[in-house]
Amino acid sequence: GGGGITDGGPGEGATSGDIILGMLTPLSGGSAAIGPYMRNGGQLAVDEINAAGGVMGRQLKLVVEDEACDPKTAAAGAAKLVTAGTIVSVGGYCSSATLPTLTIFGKANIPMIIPAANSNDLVKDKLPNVFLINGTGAQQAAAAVEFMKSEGSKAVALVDDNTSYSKDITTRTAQNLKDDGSVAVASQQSVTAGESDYSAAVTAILRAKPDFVYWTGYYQEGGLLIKQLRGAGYTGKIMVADGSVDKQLVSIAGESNAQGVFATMTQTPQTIPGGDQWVATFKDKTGADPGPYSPQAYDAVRVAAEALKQANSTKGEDIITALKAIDGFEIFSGKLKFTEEHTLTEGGFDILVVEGSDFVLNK
Amino acid sequence: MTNVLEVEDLYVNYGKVEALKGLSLTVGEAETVSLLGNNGAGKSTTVSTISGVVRAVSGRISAFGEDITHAKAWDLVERGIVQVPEGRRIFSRLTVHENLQVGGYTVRDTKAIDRRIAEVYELLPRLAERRNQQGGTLSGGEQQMLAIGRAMIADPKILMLDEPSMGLAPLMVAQVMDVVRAINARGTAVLLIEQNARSALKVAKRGYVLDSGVVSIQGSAEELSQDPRVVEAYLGK
Amino acid sequence: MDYFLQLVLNGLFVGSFYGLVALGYSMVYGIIKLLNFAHGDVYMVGAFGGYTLLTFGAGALGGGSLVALVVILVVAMVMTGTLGLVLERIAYRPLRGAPRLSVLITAVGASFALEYGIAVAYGPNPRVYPVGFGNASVTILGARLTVAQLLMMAVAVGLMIALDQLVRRTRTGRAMRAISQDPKACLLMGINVDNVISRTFFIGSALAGAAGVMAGAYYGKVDFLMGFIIGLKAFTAAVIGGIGNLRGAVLGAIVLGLLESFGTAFLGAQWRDVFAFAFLILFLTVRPTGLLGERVTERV
Amino acid sequence: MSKDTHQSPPEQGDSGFVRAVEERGSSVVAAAGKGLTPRRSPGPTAVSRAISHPLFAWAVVAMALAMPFINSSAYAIRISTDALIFVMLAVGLNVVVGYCGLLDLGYAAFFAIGAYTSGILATAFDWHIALTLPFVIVAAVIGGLLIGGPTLRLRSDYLAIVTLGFGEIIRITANNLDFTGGPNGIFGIPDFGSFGLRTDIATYWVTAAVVSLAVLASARIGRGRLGRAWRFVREDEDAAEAMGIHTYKIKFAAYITGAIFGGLAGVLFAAHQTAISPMSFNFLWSALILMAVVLGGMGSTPGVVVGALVIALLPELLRGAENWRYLVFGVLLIVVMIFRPQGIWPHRVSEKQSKIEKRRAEEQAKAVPA
Amino acid sequence: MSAGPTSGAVASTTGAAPAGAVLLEVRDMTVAFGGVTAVNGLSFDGHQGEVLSVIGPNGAGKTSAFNCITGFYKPSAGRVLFDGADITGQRPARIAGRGVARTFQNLRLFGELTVLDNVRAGMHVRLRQNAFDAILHTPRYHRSEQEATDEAHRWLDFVGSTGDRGSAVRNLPYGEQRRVEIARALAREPKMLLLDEPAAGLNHGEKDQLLDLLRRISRLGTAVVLIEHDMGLVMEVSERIVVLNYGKEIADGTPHEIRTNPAVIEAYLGSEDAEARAEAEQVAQMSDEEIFGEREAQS
Ligand SMILES: Nc1ncnc2c1ncn2[C@@H]1O[C@H](COP(=O)(O)OP(=O)(O)OP(=O)(O)O)[C@@H](O)[C@H]1O
Ligand SMILES: Nc1ncnc2c1ncn2[C@@H]1O[C@H](COP(=O)(O)OP(=O)(O)OP(=O)(O)O)[C@@H](O)[C@H]1O
Ligand SMILES: [Mg+2]
Ligand SMILES: [Mg+2]
Repeated sequence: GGGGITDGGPGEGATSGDIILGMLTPLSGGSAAIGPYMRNGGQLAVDEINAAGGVMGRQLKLVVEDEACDPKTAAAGAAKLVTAGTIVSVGGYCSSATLPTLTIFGKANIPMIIPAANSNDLVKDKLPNVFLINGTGAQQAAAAVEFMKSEGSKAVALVDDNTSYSKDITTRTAQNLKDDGSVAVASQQSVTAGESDYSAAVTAILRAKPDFVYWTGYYQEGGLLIKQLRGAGYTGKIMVADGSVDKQLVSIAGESNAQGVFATMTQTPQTIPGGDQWVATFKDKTGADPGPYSPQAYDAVRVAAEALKQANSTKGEDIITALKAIDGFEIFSGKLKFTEEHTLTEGGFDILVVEGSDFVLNK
Repeated sequence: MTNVLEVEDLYVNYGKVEALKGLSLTVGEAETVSLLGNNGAGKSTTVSTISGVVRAVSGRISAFGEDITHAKAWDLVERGIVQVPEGRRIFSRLTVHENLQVGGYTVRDTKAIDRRIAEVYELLPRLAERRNQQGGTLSGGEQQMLAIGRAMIADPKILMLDEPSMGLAPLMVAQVMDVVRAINARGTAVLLIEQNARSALKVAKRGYVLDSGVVSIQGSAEELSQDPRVVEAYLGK
Repeated sequence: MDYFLQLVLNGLFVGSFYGLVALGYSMVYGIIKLLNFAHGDVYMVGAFGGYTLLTFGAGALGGGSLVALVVILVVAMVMTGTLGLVLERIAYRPLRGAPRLSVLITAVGASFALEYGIAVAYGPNPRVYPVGFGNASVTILGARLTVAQLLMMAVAVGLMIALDQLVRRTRTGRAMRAISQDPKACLLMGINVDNVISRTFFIGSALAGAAGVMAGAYYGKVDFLMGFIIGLKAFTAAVIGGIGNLRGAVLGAIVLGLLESFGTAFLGAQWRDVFAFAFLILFLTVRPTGLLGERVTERV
Repeated sequence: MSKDTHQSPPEQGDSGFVRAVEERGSSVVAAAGKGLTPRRSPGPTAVSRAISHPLFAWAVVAMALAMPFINSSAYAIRISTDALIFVMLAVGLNVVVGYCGLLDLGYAAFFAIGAYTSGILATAFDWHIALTLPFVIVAAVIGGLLIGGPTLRLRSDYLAIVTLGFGEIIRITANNLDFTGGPNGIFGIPDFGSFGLRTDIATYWVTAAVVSLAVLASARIGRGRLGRAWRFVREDEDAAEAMGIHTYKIKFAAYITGAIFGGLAGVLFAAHQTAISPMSFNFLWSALILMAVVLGGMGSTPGVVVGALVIALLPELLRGAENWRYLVFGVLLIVVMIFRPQGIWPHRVSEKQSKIEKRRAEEQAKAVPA
Repeated sequence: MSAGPTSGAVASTTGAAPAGAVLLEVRDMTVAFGGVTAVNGLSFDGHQGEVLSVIGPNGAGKTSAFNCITGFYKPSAGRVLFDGADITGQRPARIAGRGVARTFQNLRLFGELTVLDNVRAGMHVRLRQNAFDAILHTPRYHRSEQEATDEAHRWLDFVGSTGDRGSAVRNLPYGEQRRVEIARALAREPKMLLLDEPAAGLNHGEKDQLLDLLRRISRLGTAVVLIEHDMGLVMEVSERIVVLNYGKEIADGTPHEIRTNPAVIEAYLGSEDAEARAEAEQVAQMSDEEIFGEREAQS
């Protein structure tokens, strides 16, 4: 990439050889657990597509760089991907770490199909090259409020972990609830990720006497929070957001405590009928269970391939045009069509519930 | 008479500085030997090397017939070789009493420690007055007394004092010299470094004069106090 | 339930838990003035050690019974204690006499090494303790406290008293304090400085290990970064209490715990640490040597 | 010797640093029970003479500026820019810790203040980022006054915790407030402009220029009257006071200077990252900056620069290693420190004998007529 | 404004300049630490150009008194006036700024800094140069740096320091360090110089050199206040002697008066047992010889 010190842009992409898809995902640091899940998902898609003859007669190649959920590391990773000749970026997990990469990919006019990070800030500046295929905070919040009302809950407590992803959902949920008016926001708490003791928050929540608690952080803390809520005698309903949808939540909280915990989650193979087929192949191809954002990463690659096919070119502009044009392409969360600000028209959020040791679709 | 301490041909360097260049000396049983010399002559280096705090480049040190050239500093105290360091090195945040107790670290028998502490308070009443004051807040002289007292608690077989009279009032100097005599009288061999040659040579039986790292003059106290060079340099014209 | 009392109890519990870690921190800190950033990670290693023993060794001890937990607690303490020894030997001792801050580097280095060593060995995913304390709880004037919490508070206070006595009364304790002031003079007192420092590290690290296992059993989840925050808290507590002062360390920890509990209650959890630290800063400006740190008129 | 006559316990009068220094002074004497004959201080070898030559510094600057011609890949430019910004932070903290001996564990706070001030001004009022500089300096100074004012009287360890707290307060506040953009922070921050070049390279050159000047400035202050005063305070506050030096004011000067350096580094960072968020200013950052200073050699400008480059680039070079990354990093840190306890490039205490002799000669000459 | 001693100032054997106007006034100063009353209602004067010695048993309160005068301790009662102005309880830097310089009983040099830098510390407040001069290397900067260096050398020559001036001061022998500390204090160009046991740890020859140095200092017009336990030195150099005991003044007078003052012998020179008396007489006698310049070896 980018020879010469004057502009004239890298990222035109080589016209032969493998087509490089770059993926930023946390491989070190606190969120390191997610990295492999996403990489496996992406790799699976790449392998399948290549097996089917690749795109434009060329093979796809997935290059993964560490994002560490840290802006500086992410930016450096992005630059490295640019230098490596990335054609389409199919990564992005932590919103605040993804933000600084937007301009880097943008300047190299590399389209970004962001599988996990879903903060509306990502699309706020209406950058042409940024597309989100994960339901946004707004959509998830809407789904959550929907369900709270259907459950006839009166007082809701919202708890986030002070990260952008999580705070985004709580603030929007709170907003929607206020606008709607039928359900009160009893208490709003932010806990610090990485700690173990949430008794202070729990006490504050219980004091507000909510009948419904919505946790929008990740499963590590979510598990503890549920455990401590139940331990402190909370008997009301609990719901978690997609970041917490993982077997581990149940084992951390303890099965008894976790029974009946709801979750807002975009449709994934684990939940949609016939999905278990995909899960099986995933297991046997990658030798590991799919985890959070495996499906989204898988989809990101497929969408990228689709766009390349339609564009029949590796030029950024062409791919972007193709992405805009996509309509009805099947991904797990439903038929894909991007809105004006390049987000999913259909968030495709379902409600899951914990039964036994895992989440299942809530009937 | 047998020597409790023998130093042979000792060489010590600090980086480039050659502090000792082939120094030899002996201390006999229950004998008081004084070590004179200008600033920088190597007196402190000598005792620090004997007590294992500074390492010799070459040479041999033996005490009670055993080679201790490479013995560990703390181990030497166990063997009864104790040093009152230059500049006192009081534990400034410990009380006077605690300082004395630490002095008896190697003594297992707590009774004995208490007994000796009592003795020290006897000999140096000012310390008794200050027993609960923090070492660091003592006056210069008081600290010097404490340093000496602290060394006594370990009941040394060989006691090395590095300029014990530094910062002491004349009266106090006399007292401290008495203390040294008393210690010596108990059969402890004493190696005494002094600037105050006059009083040193009164207490000591023999003496060495160090000059830039080697012994330049040695002899009995009388001989030394007669020796014109010594008189010239250390006793005043 | 009595809200206010509940806040106090929460604070006391969290505080005494910080205290467990702060004790070891303060000991090591007191003797060689080392900002031991690896301390929190020794705690983390302890938690993982306990986890491993429970999962693989528990069978031998008749399943995940609480008896097993106690046995494993001891084993884990020995393990982490030894880890402390090794750390001191390879990472800290070679830097005696180097500028004090140099040791800070090796400490942070050790911290990274431990955290990511575990991350590599166990993978980045958190692990869940096979056993735990039940939810059995007592109610005091309408505020509830689980038996486990009471237990851990008792342990913290007990250990504090024991260590405090050790440092104040015993010969070794005096040696420790003396070393913290002038290691060289200590040699001349016949104190085997290295040996005493190693012992201190052993005790301090063993304590951290114990805390780690308890944390694992109580909270149920352990992960390779769990030591980082608690390490900072321990440091903070140790300093508020008065550096090197063990009673102070635990007292400071409890103050910190209460601050956090009330900070959350009054300002919301996201402002908790701001509240705690702001208070701390103001406090130190009026009491510059911490809660129990002795003040001495300077001698010049 | 003074090594032995240092009576007042370090815990009292002097900063812990003085203790460190005092210990080092007599490190010739074994602290470990077995005495050790002191290793001779490294005499000026051909190499050390070459690198201590003023021209060497300029050569380094020239190399830094020429970097884009050597490797202009987006990645190379990006990490070099990051590294340079880190260098600026390190020399800034070096003023506080290295020169003045104040242990600051919250230096990232000033970095944050700088980044946010310029970030907000540049986005909310879309100013050119260069225009934000004066405001950044003001903000940094205010920050320094606020925290330094009440706390600089504290002893080093207590100062450490207070600064740490300050760092956390700034970060969390930025995370909780709306006008700072909450956890997502500020994004879409403009760069300095492209001057018809590739923007990242333009940014690199601006950064390189600013940082070079900063390094030069910090080195020169360190040698002047103020710099000496800092060292006096570091070595022995009482003695400094006795010489009529208002130690509190001097410490303040160090702290504020550090704050300004940090703030300016923040501007560079904001312009380079285009998006800033609280997690870029967490405690780990403060720790890393401090490590750069100590690893390089406290009080030694070239050392600190080297240290900063190591700390900034090593993890990046180990990027492929995933979780092994920091494992290796940590081990390397320990190894380096064990082999260079005083730092990679320690500050050499000595004035060139030749210079002295020359001045002596002139001096004598002047003296005769008098 | 070339400061520093007029080079070539050498020792002369004629007595020091006659005492001038009052410079330092200590008025019933008291310092108490918890139980201990280190200084107890102490009052004395120091005159311009005078060499005044403060002696007394260990723990009598001499150093504490110094610490009060120089602002390191806050007196719990009483006042200190210097050059007409009340300096009670001011911070050390301000007092030093008024022209009071001191040395410490336990050397307090900047161990890690070069000998020259140590002496430059004394000039700090006088150097005309600011941070920007330093950054921009203005002519002003070069000038003041050069002056500083020259002056440092002059003072080091003045105190007769011979060691390497370009390397860390802590590597010098003890005696050298004592000299450097005095040079540092002199570089402050004080009206009054307070020396706390400058002769401690010096041997006979070096004490003679110190004696000569003290005389040359007072010839510069600097008043000297000296704490010393070496009677030989004290008796020879001082014009007046103040004797403390338990924080109180027990005598104030000329060396001869003091030497024969029973209270002083009782409290300080000693008289309990024969041994001590002998010792004391030794001292007294020795001083006599030196004062009346008798040259006669004795054992
Ligand atoms: N830590 C050190 N580093 C470098 N040189 C040293 C050190 N300690 C002592 N020296 C040098 O070693 C030589 C002997 O020093 P030593 O302290 O033994 O002399 P001394 O006879 O005790 O003098 P004094 O009467 O002043 O105590 C001196 O030249 C001194 O400068
Ligand atoms: N900070 C302090 N706290 C408690 N007591 C103190 C403090 N400073 C001094 N003292 C006590 O006050 C008395 C006077 O001390 P000072 O140092 O003034 O004596 P001095 O005359 O200098 O004695 P020396 O000749 O031995 O130096 C001493 O008994 C000392 O113990
Ligand atoms: Mg000596
Ligand atoms: Mg004194």
